Amino acid sequence: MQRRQLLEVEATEPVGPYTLLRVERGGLDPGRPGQFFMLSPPGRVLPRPMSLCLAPPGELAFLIDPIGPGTRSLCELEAGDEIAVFGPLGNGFDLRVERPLLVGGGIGIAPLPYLAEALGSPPAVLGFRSEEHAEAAALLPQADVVVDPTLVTDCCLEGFDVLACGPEPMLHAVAALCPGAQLAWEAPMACGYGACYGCAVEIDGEWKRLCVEGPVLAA
Amino acid sequence: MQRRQLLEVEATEPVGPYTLLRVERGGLDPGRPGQFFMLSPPGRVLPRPMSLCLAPPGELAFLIDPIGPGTRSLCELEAGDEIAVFGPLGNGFDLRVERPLLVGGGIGIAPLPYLAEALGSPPAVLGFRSEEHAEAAALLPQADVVVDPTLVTDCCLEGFDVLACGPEPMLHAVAALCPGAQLAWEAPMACGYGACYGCAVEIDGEWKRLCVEGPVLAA
Amino acid sequence: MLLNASGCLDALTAPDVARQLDAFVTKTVTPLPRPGNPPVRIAETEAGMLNSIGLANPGRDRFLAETLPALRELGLPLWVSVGGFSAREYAETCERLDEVTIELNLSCPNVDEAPESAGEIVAACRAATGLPLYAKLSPAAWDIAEVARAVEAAGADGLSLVNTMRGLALDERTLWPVLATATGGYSGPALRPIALAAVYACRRATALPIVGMGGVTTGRDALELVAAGASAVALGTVLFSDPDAPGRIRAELETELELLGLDSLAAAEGLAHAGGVGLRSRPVAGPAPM
Amino acid sequence: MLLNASGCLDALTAPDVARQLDAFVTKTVTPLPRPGNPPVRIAETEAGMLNSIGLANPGRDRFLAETLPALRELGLPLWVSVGGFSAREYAETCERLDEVTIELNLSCPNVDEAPESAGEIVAACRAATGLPLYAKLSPAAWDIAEVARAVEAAGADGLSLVNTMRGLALDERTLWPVLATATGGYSGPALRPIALAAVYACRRATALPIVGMGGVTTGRDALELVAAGASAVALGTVLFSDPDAPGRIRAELETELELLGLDSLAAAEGLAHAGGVGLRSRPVAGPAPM
Ligand SMILES: Cc1cc2nc3c(=O)[nH]c(=O)nc-3n(C[C@H](O)[C@H](O)[C@H](O)COP(=O)(O)OP(=O)(O)OC[C@H]3O[C@@H](n4cnc5c(N)ncnc54)[C@H](O)[C@@H]3O)c2cc1C
Ligand SMILES: Cc1cc2nc3c(=O)[nH]c(=O)nc-3n(C[C@H](O)[C@H](O)[C@H](O)COP(=O)(O)OP(=O)(O)OC[C@H]3O[C@@H](n4cnc5c(N)ncnc54)[C@H](O)[C@@H]3O)c2cc1C
Ligand SMILES: Cc1cc2nc3c(=O)[nH]c(=O)nc-3n(C[C@H](O)[C@H](O)[C@H](O)COP(=O)(O)O)c2cc1C
Ligand SMILES: Cc1cc2nc3c(=O)[nH]c(=O)nc-3n(C[C@H](O)[C@H](O)[C@H](O)COP(=O)(O)O)c2cc1C
Ligand code: FES
Ligand code: FES
Repeated sequence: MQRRQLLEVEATEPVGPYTLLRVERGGLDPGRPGQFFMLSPPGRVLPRPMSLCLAPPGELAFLIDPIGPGTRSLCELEAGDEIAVFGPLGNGFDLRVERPLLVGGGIGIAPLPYLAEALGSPPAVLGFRSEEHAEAAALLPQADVVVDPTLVTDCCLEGFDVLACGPEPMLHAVAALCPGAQLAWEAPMACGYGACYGCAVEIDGEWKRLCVEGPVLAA
Repeated sequence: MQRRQLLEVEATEPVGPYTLLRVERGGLDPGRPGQFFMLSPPGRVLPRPMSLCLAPPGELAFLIDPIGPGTRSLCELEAGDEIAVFGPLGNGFDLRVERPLLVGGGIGIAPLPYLAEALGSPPAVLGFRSEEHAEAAALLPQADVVVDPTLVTDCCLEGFDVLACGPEPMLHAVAALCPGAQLAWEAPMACGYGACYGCAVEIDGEWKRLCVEGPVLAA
Repeated sequence: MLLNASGCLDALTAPDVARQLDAFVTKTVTPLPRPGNPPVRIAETEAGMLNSIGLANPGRDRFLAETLPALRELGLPLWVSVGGFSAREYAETCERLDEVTIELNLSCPNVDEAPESAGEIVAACRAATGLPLYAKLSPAAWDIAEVARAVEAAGADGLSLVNTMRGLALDERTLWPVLATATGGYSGPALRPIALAAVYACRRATALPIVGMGGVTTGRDALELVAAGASAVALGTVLFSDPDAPGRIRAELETELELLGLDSLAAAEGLAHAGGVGLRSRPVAGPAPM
Repeated sequence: MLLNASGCLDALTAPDVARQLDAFVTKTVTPLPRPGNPPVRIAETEAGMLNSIGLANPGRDRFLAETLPALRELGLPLWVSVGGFSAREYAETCERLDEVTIELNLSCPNVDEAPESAGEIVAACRAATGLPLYAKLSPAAWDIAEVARAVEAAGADGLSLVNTMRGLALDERTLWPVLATATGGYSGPALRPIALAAVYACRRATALPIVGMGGVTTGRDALELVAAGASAVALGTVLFSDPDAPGRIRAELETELELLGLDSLAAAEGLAHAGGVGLRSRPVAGPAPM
């Protein structure tokens, strides 16, 4: 099975301050929600990890926050450009949950639309830094949306099987409230497939590779 | 006087195997025939020296042979792209000649159209490696054209004030035949304005900077 | 021959990538287990990357008991990269190895690497093992050829050239070092001219076979290291962006050789010392005095 | 403070470029005239360039009699780069200089550069002159901070960091070295992370003021060298592609400082050691054990 392909960009669409990058699916498997792909931004040395956001027929779509040279280069792609995509990688969310609640913070919304599809549009809570960022909530129409200074953890998360993705402080807060939550973490990654040991995170007192053991971990 | 500007490309046109790169003139002085400009090819670290080929009103035009990464990058420019151009640089041809004859070999034709204009379309002899290369002779309609194995030095050059540009073996042969000839030489150049000492050539037993003392030297 | 660069592939996690290689080189093994450095451990630069992994490895005992037997099952020739903090530590690990090629990581950031010291480590390991011993050198030496001669005299069977240079990257927003350790090892395309120069210089200084590495991204890059004097090429940073790189580079190498009219990679070995391909096409620049 | 890097500008040929600088640094002067190396002397690489100019210069006597007086007429502060093949040669040139800053090119390819030797050269020059003495070091050292401490102990007043690394490029068509000398000095953007690491390490090792250089192309690059510990920045390779670089980089620096809310370049000095700008915006990656 071919896991890395040069794929054609079908479109790049602004979603609030983010960009939805839609590429043809080629022969790639979209994988499980929470898994990620390594995308090679033109002109950069290393690829960048991106969660799959949506998987319309024949397509893979990624929601990208342009925060640095790699993500900016990805957001500048245009229809017809080619980009190397490698994946799916890592461990996604465990879908065997009874009362799913999706929790997203900022660009942490990225994996949730695909996850919502797999779970039959469960309830969701999204937190954003600003109204502009909150425009991305359009990708998850059923979600309750809060904007800073209100936090997702101000909402009632108890009694749910929480599946969360967002900035680290949010994940720590969610973990404290919901001991059984599944959390999608981030770390700088050079390879995404266990080759570089760059993505080391401390899990149960040991340094492990987030790209191999995660990115989704139980709280 | 501004000598380096970002200029817009007006067109790139194939001329046999070469490309005529036409850029807006901006505030630059086209200089004297035989002088050159440093063009910064996108994606490269160093600029590349190019003789001015033509100076239509409001334009500067360069004839480029794509032989390496820098010249290939220049030939791939498209109308609307921007390129940094610095010049005019070096010493051009001395136009105070009585019986001018232009002699060009291969891409050595590059400075001759602009030179011909300045001298009132004097006679010219051009040598090319192949019929395809000889298509560039269209830029100098009055010229006699020879194609390998015939050499420009097989033509009668004596009795003329020869102004020549071409590959080194040709220049040496011309110099041997015509002691008074003006010859436009080449050397790899990093800066084009005397800063790097990269273009050193031996002149009268001393190493000198071709970009400062030349590129046109008396035989 | 195509290898991975030490620390740039885990054959147990990605056996499909390892199987594209002619031999697999392990991450450097030290006597004691090392967790490695705290994150952030990697940073990208304009033409390369920095890493401060810090020789994270399970230590010699667990490596011998668990990792090595598992690696054997891949059926690939194995190279074990050995690190340490004294000649004795290196030698003790060498003593316990069998049926592998040994690469001595003499450029491990915590080991003093004056020529004598590199030679001493190699000599100690030479006394400890009959296995093939490659000395991996850093380009951060005033005269790498001198180091090469020292390790040759001490009994090395080959050279691995080069390890990373020390580099630093600052965060776009804060001007604070991106890596938790501040500086780290600089690898990738930017290192290529440095690696080529090291291979070229060591080829002239010794008769040892050379594994060339540093910024190889294409078949052309691999070919240039061979032309400069390497007989094998290792892939590092490129594996991170392209796990299919070994197969791709092998194919590109074939095309390059054909274009140049060379009938094998061996025919390209050392060509940069021997007059290049055919006649030198460019005449020496500039007007000769007449 | 913005300077040119030695060997990267001729103020007499291009006075308009030199006048954009705060001081002009001469090409390295050696006791005897040197024609330099045969062509080809320059080659471009993917992210830098190689040069093998070979310290072409008119020699000490003609430099003092002709070049220096002509340079004085520019009215710019002058730095004279001094080279040689023994400590005595360096010291003799220093002795004959006046009203300039001296930069000792300790990384001249033909001079042995073990720490003792760099220290010895500086000590000899210190004894010969009361002028400010900057020691210019090569990044091709296992531990550049050690060299920095040695030259500080020997009486240097400052450091110039860094000179080029040795590099090689092969011709596309022939696989023959592009440079007539085969290897040459590698400069330009690829060198920047190496230069940053050298400045950072020497800043921690000594109290000497540092002129940072290596691959500076933008105001941001200059700012990073200052944040790593430089108090002045020198422009080399960028001058070849952009003779307006000093003015442009100065303007870009202003913009960068404003963006970061810093009110002067001095406020940025050493910031990479001091916690960066404001709070570190990125939390340490990864899940902490809870
Ligand atoms: C498994 C996984 C999935 C991801 N999915 C997405 C996604 O769907 N959409 C998306 O926009 N981003 C996602 N990211 C984050 C994305 O990969 C990074 O933002 C990107 O690699 C940054 O590259 P850059 O060159 O743009 O910025 P850099 O120059 O690398 O970084 C810019 C700034 O952000 C900081 N930074 C870098 N990486 C991270 C990180 N991982 N977390 C927090 N801060 C960081 C840097 O320190 C710096 O201050 C994911 C990350 C992982 C590990
Ligand atoms: C004053 C001057 C004016 C010039 N005018 C023109 C012009 O009008 N049109 C044009 O097409 N070219 C001109 N040239 C030559 C042009 O500058 C070079 O071809 C170009 O710099 C090569 O860059 P590259 O990256 O494409 O190839 P490189 O990779 O630099 O070189 C490709 C191949 O050509 C060889 N080579 C490189 N430079 C030269 C050279 N100067 N002479 C001979 N061989 C060389 C290399 O050794 C290599 O084999 C001029 C050169 C000078 C000095
Ligand atoms: C993430 C990473 C980890 C590395 N770990 C080791 C190591 O454990 N031992 C070693 O000898 N070299 C190590 N290296 C250096 C590489 O083996 C290689 O020498 C260097 O990266 C240059 O090759 P490249 O430019 O192709 O990456 C490491 C390099 C990287 C990028
Ligand atoms: C063409 C050229 C000539 C150089 N000549 C000298 C020299 O004479 N003396 C010296 O100390 N450094 C010399 N250098 C090194 C530069 O001063 C500088 O240290 C190096 O190029 C790194 O800076 P950069 O990357 O900005 O070019 C030279 C560099 C180049 C590119
Ligand atoms: S990103 Fe390389 S090991 Fe995880
Ligand atoms: S090209 Fe730089 S001095 Fe002539």
